[in-house]
Amino acid sequence: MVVQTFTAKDYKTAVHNTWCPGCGDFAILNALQAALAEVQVPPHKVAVVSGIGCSGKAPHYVNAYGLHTLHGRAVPVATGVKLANPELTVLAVGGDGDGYGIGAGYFVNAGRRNVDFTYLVFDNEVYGLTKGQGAPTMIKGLRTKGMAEPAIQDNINPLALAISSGYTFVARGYALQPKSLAQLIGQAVRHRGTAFVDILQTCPVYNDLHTKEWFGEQIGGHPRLFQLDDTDYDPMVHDPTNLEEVVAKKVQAIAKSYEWGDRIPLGVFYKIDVPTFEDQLALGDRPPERRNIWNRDLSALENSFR
Amino acid sequence: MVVQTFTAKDYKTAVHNTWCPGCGDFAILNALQAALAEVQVPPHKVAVVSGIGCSGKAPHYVNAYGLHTLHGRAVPVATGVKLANPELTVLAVGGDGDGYGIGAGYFVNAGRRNVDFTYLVFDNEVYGLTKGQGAPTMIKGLRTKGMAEPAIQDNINPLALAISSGYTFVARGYALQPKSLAQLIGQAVRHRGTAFVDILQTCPVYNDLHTKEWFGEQIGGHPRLFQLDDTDYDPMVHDPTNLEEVVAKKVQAIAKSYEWGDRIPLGVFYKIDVPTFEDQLALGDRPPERRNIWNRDLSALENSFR
Amino acid sequence: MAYNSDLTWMLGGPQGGGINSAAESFAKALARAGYRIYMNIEFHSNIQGEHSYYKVRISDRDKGNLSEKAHVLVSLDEETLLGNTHNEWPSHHGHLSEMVEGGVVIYDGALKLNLTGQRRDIHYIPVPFDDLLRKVLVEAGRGSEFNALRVMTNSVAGGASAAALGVDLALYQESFRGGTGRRAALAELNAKAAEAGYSYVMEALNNQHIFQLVPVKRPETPPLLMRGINAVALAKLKAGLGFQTYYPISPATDENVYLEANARSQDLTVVQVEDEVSAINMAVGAAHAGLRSSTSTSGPGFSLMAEGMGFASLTESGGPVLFLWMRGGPSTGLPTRSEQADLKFSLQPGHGEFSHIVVAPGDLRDIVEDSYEVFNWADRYQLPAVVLVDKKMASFFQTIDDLGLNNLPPIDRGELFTPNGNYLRYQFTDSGISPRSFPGQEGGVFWTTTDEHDQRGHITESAENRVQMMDKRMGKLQLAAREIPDSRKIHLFGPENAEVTVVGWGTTKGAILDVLEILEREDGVRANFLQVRMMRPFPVEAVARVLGRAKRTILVEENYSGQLGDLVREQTGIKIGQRLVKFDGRPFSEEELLEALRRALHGAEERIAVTHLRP
Amino acid sequence: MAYNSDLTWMLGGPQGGGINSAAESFAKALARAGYRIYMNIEFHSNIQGEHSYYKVRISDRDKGNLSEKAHVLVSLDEETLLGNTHNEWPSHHGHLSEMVEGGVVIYDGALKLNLTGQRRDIHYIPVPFDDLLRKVLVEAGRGSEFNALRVMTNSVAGGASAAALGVDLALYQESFRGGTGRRAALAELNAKAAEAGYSYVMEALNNQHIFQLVPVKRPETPPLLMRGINAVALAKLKAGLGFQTYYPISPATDENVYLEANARSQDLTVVQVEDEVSAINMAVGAAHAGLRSSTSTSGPGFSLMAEGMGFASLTESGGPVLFLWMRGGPSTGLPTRSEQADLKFSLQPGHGEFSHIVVAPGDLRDIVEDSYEVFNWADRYQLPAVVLVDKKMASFFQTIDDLGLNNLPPIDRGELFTPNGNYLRYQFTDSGISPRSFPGQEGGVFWTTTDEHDQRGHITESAENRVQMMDKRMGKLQLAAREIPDSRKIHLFGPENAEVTVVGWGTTKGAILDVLEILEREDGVRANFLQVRMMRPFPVEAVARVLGRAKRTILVEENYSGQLGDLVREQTGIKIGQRLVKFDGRPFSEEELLEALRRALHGAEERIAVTHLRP
Ligand SMILES: Cc1ncc(C[n+]2csc(CCOP(=O)(O)OP(=O)(O)O)c2C)c(N)n1
Ligand SMILES: Cc1ncc(C[n+]2csc(CCOP(=O)(O)OP(=O)(O)O)c2C)c(N)n1
Ligand code: SF4
Ligand code: SF4
Ligand SMILES: [Mg+2]
Ligand SMILES: [Mg+2]
Repeated sequence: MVVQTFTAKDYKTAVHNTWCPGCGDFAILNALQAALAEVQVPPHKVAVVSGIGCSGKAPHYVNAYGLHTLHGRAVPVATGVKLANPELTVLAVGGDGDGYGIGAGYFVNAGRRNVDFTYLVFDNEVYGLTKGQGAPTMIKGLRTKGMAEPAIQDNINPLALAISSGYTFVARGYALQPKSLAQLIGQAVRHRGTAFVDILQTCPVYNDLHTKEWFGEQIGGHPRLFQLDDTDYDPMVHDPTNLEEVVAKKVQAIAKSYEWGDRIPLGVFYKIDVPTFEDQLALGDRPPERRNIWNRDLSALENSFR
Repeated sequence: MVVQTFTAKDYKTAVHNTWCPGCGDFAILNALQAALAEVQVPPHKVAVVSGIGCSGKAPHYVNAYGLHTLHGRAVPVATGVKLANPELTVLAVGGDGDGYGIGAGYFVNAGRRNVDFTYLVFDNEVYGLTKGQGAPTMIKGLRTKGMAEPAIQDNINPLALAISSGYTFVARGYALQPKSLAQLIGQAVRHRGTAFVDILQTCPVYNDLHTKEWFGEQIGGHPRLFQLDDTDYDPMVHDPTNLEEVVAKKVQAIAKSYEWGDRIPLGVFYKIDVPTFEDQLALGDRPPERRNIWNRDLSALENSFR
Repeated sequence: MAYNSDLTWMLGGPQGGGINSAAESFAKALARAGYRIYMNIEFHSNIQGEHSYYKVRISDRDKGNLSEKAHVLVSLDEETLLGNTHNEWPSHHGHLSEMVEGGVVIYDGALKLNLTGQRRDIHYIPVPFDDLLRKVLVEAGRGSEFNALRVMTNSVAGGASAAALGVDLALYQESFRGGTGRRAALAELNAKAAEAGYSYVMEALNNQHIFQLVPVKRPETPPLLMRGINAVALAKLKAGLGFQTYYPISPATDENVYLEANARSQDLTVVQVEDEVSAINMAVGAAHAGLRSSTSTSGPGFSLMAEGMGFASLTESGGPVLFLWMRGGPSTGLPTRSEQADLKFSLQPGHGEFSHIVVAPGDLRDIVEDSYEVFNWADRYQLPAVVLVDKKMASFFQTIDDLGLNNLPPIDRGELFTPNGNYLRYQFTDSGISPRSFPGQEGGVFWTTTDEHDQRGHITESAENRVQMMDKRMGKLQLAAREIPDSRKIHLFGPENAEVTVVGWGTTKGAILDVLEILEREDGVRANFLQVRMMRPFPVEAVARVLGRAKRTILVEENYSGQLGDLVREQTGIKIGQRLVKFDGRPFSEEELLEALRRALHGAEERIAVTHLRP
Repeated sequence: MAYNSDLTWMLGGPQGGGINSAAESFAKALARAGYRIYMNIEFHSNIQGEHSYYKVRISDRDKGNLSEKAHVLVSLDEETLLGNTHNEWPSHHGHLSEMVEGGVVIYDGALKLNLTGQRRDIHYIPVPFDDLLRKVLVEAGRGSEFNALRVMTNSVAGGASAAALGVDLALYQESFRGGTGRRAALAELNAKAAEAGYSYVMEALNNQHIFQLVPVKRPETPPLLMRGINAVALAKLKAGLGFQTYYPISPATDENVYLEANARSQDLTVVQVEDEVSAINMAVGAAHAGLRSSTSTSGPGFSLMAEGMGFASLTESGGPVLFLWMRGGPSTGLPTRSEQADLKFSLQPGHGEFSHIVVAPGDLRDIVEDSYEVFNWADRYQLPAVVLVDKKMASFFQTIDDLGLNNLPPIDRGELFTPNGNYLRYQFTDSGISPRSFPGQEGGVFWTTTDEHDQRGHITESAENRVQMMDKRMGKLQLAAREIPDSRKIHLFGPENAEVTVVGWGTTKGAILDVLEILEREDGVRANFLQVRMMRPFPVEAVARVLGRAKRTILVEENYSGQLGDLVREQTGIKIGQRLVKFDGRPFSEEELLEALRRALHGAEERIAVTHLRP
């Protein structure tokens, strides 16, 4: 057993929390801190980067370098932080509006890049901080108490979108299952490459459809939420050079991601180990001060113009 | 038989064309004009909206209302045009960089909306007009003559992305098969809802990998490109209220979209008929002048503040 | 006892805890009773729990701003009274310091407060809101509905406030009557709840009114009690708005939500989009297609529209009209606070040189006129326009008798084409305006492009064409400057030959006008006020004329640098002598502005930064 | 025959048809021979086929701009000579009008041209480029390689040009020698091809040189022949650039591609991103994480960065440095043409009020200094910065002996933290600068947010904190204004007590300096030139000092409105008397500027718009 130098407490701050009482974000925050403790990365080697929204406030509550950036831009900023200093453990966090609405373009293109960071989307199906409008995961035809009319736009499928975009680790978690969520986040953090976790999050103030009770329901004797881990589902691409296996696993994961309603799978849907963007750029793990950039001799370059 | 009031010629302009000799865009343009003739919509009832790129110049060569807009913004602009005047036949056209790079966020979110227009992406795998950098459809590891190094980012799968985003008509065409492309565009135009066609396009100047010759190759006696129509593949969701069928057809289409290499399917991958965004807003077909907006009586609204 | 003609009532509590409806319903009751109201709310960028408060100024005459002082304060939590201590650096110490001597503090009796060490010159009255309501309900045989009807503690608080302010109870109770449906059914219960609160406080005050609002006559037609954000929406509807896009953002959301709620009945298309880039581009598409289109946002969203502004202007799309609800910047900044810091950006909101219109209404009446007429200008000059509004304008309520929606000029769509067989969308004309066609019209097929283009709308890099097209597009701004009368661009309030000229724009208007009145009355200072209402095209001559003969000039702005001051100097060369600025996200109060103006007048400080060190 | 010390050679042909390499290799040969070069290219936003042309000014002295006139014109197509007739409104009528009397036109003999009706005072020499090359190859026994070696027609054209310009053939041939590998192997063949062209033209001219370039000494070390875009890249590398993001856009692409090509060897991370929003945000992330970061774009991309600018500034990220390669605007505009129209936007590139630095280098030497030192300032004052460059600077080549990369001040990363157990990232200090830590450093954990924040970087809406933070951030701009010497902000060229002061910025510098020399020489006008090089913080006193004592002032800008003129007036109150503007996408030529200045001097026109009615 590893010696536990850090406990979840070490990743907490004393900052006054402004989330609503009962918000699912609290549980995600705890799971995130538990996951960091489990991975045992020192707080000062962690950077948590967020967008704007209720969820965007998370970094303030984590004892680690915290960048609470712009709405929809957590992913590019996290990419910049990681590429600048690959020795850091970087997490991007944000809401579903942040990630799949205004951030959709960055979401898609980050999938192509596969920089080594973890991206957690707090998916409450609404724009929380702007008072409950439907977000891109709000299912067409549904209407929460904050909405004037039922949604007339279709919802996206975040997991299928992620796989179509090239993500190398694609998972779904649930806020109110602290242990398995912490464990899932831990896996995501350990994954080398961009690890994406869509986290079903309750918003007691605006989302009165998919509530703690709804998620917790038993249907026909089965809990609505179940862990893929408990089935014989295998998310892993075992031979990344085997294109057939890659495609088969992608298709399997996408098919699985469409299961929704009475039975909702949680856990890792897809995972493949391939070189990261940094690997391909041969950046190594060097922080800025250890790059050979501070005293360049450019005479050869200059002379090439003679 | 319908009387042919309009022929492809009626959709042509005399504008000096600045595409490179041999560019696949010429063929797409012809197919588009043939498709309009086949649908028999009068030129002044058509609006062609494009982004920026070589492909973005297309509207100038079509005799129809033409809006050559901003890089990556063809889709929102086309949406605005169509919603303002639903009686128009609206087409958005643009490059793969335009649509899947800078436009990825709009691509995804348009899928959710299902406004009735056709979106044609001229997919040459490169940023043509900015001199051949790899675009989001450039396959990782490949390198064209315009690139300094092989691509280190993964390519997206446009069709899978479209389906994950909610598009109701998803297809793939090839520039240099004029008849079947025209026929495919015709189908797309007739589809009620957002119809998306990824069109494989040759760029003789920058893409020396996926050339006319490559696409035209026979492998093991079979042509590389084949029509789904010629197989027993059925893209159609027959009962849109049957969620199981919907999911099965989506998954089937996504699986099919991953077939690439020696055998590349063309044609319609997925199609579902559901109400459009306009239908749900009950906009009807009214052009601006026929809306009840020009002389509103607002006394009741005003008095509600007393 | 003398009557009070100008009292301030305040209500504080946690966000999401119901203070909005409590304050708004009480104010509405007073408005219907004949009082004139000016009220505003301060709140955090938060959903539930952070401190928020309403300040309501009640008078027998129109007021254009808030007073610093409060006569009656109703508090639903501890923080309203004592401040927030949960932060490493507490951001405030409660509102007690704002109370006038002898003021009345009413607080929820359920709170166990330690008020030792606090001011002793004010009255503290703990009122058991819940208990009083429960008693009323029990008496009415509806005790079991307590939870469902708990919102009625608002009426208890209202009654308590009426007592403290010296408002006639019957007058207040009257406001519950006359509704329909559920409202009517609850009228009597509400009246009883009000009475409970009223009696409780009167008892605590030994049946002696501390304040006594001057009696007023109940008007035949109650006035509107309205926020700027709704006035904007109504004016836009009147202007024929056909297409509105938005992405949620404070403080623009309320305008968008209001329009959305009325979309189907008003044949209006409202689209909630994925971001502000989409919002503006979709609106440009709709404008080209012939609908009057608009989008409403605040700073962060507007920053994302920079590219779209150039697109709209270069392609002469005739709109959209952007409503920029300014909030505390830069970046995400202070999302729920007010600032006038986006003026400069709105004048050049994107790369390159292009023409657009920028107006800045100052009060409800301006808002209606500007929000309406800017659509005419956008069509007439075929360009996009920006209306500068701010969080204060979004959230303040004011009484006004009517909006004048029926006295506006006719809708003018500008020059429209007639088919001639060779239609040129960008034809060179003497005026610089090329008649428009809209997609769908026969004979009107056009092309447009964000590249420089020829008269037909096709790309050309011809130098000659370039120069003509730039002259054409930029010339439209001069045309607009000539055609739009000065009376729509500036206002001069007060005597022509004043000792001092105050210069300002936007929502400081109400405060400035009220304060100048006080200055004249109390200090004998003859001042006038130059309100600049049109920012682009800038009324160069008109402003230069007024400032040229001004003896002394003082700029008032709610931003850091005094942006209008820079603009005036750039355009006229005139440097305004002194700048009073406030940039803490809270609008000038009457006292703050008065004090700052006095300080400016008695000294020669070039810049005075006013700060509100309260919540 | 007298020698010519200032000749202009021109090469025109279809885009993608090889004129770039032909012109650049010929110019390099002349530079190595000892001539000083200033050259620039005009081309369309197109890949293959549209008209493009290089103008190369060859002299024995440094020139800072192009001349209108051409002495020798080499044409590879018909359009170069006769214009484009394929457009509804042809955009030009060819370059023959630019030829000096007696000038030499060399064109591809394979073209069947009808030159009747064209100028008769110039020489037309059809040269069969292909045939001449084929003959050379056949003679060398390599006739079968014609297709592979066809690029050598460049050398034929070079030889032909040498003849027409009166350049010593041997001197030109010398340039082929001394390479390695394939280059060396082809040296003799190239020399022969050159000779073939040379002889052919000499024969056509009856062995009489029409022009004769003054002989020069071949320098020991050849000069650099360099574009601004490469000078920028080298300066950035020297400054310790660690992170560059970009999205392809003209004319910034070449800088990015050059950096990308050298990324691995320079330990530089270059990321081609999905759009400019990503470009700036990623660069901000890298800056916060401790790398010097940058992104390069042009107007449309910069418009998309508005939100990111506020983010960088509010969070004091210490960078990124943005290189804004201005092109013809607005919107997509004239993507491959030059304009100075983004100055105003760069000064307020986003909503709200925030501090950033804007510099505008004027020539290669300025570029190196500014591109380098702005990284020091970004770190020192912890803010983002913009370097204004333009398409002209991107594409012109000039000879320069060296860039002075080794004479730059040391790298200064500003104040860095020392762990003290209670680190505050945004600590209030006297200077306004809070020592920085970078993620990964022990004891340095910080938070930051785009909301207004406290010293620790946590959200607060406290009014008191707000005021202090605004003062801190905006104060850094004043600090920078104090610390950066005037010598980096403005330059005054020419006599202090001149009759007229020309005011300008950016790449008009070379033209202005050259033209003022001519004005003095030919017209006896004693003029000086105020170059404004730092735009924000604006050097108020320095500019006011110079302009305050100027007798007469003339502004020169390559935009529509004279943006610097507005800025000067806003900041100093001084109105520059006359404005010479050009906004057709083509830089001022020497003759145009000279003529416009003369016209200004002889009249009192407030605004003179200069147009280049050629291609
Ligand atoms: C450019 C921009 N547009 C809009 C906003 C306003 N805004 C703040 S949070 C938010 C949405 C939040 O929804 P989500 O991302 O789902 O996060 P949640 O609050 O639900 O956690 C929006 C639209 C903004 N801050 N910036
Ligand atoms: C905001 C913005 N960024 C960058 C550009 C430059 N640009 C013009 S076309 C283009 C890419 C074109 O590639 P693609 O969309 O694939 O179209 P293609 O030319 O291949 O048809 C880019 C990046 C631009 N016009 N606007
Ligand atoms: S609004 Fe919803 S998501 Fe936001 S803090 Fe409250 S409960 Fe949580
Ligand atoms: S660069 Fe490629 S895509 Fe563009 S016009 Fe030329 S061939 Fe076509
Ligand atoms: Mg959300
Ligand atoms: Mg492309």
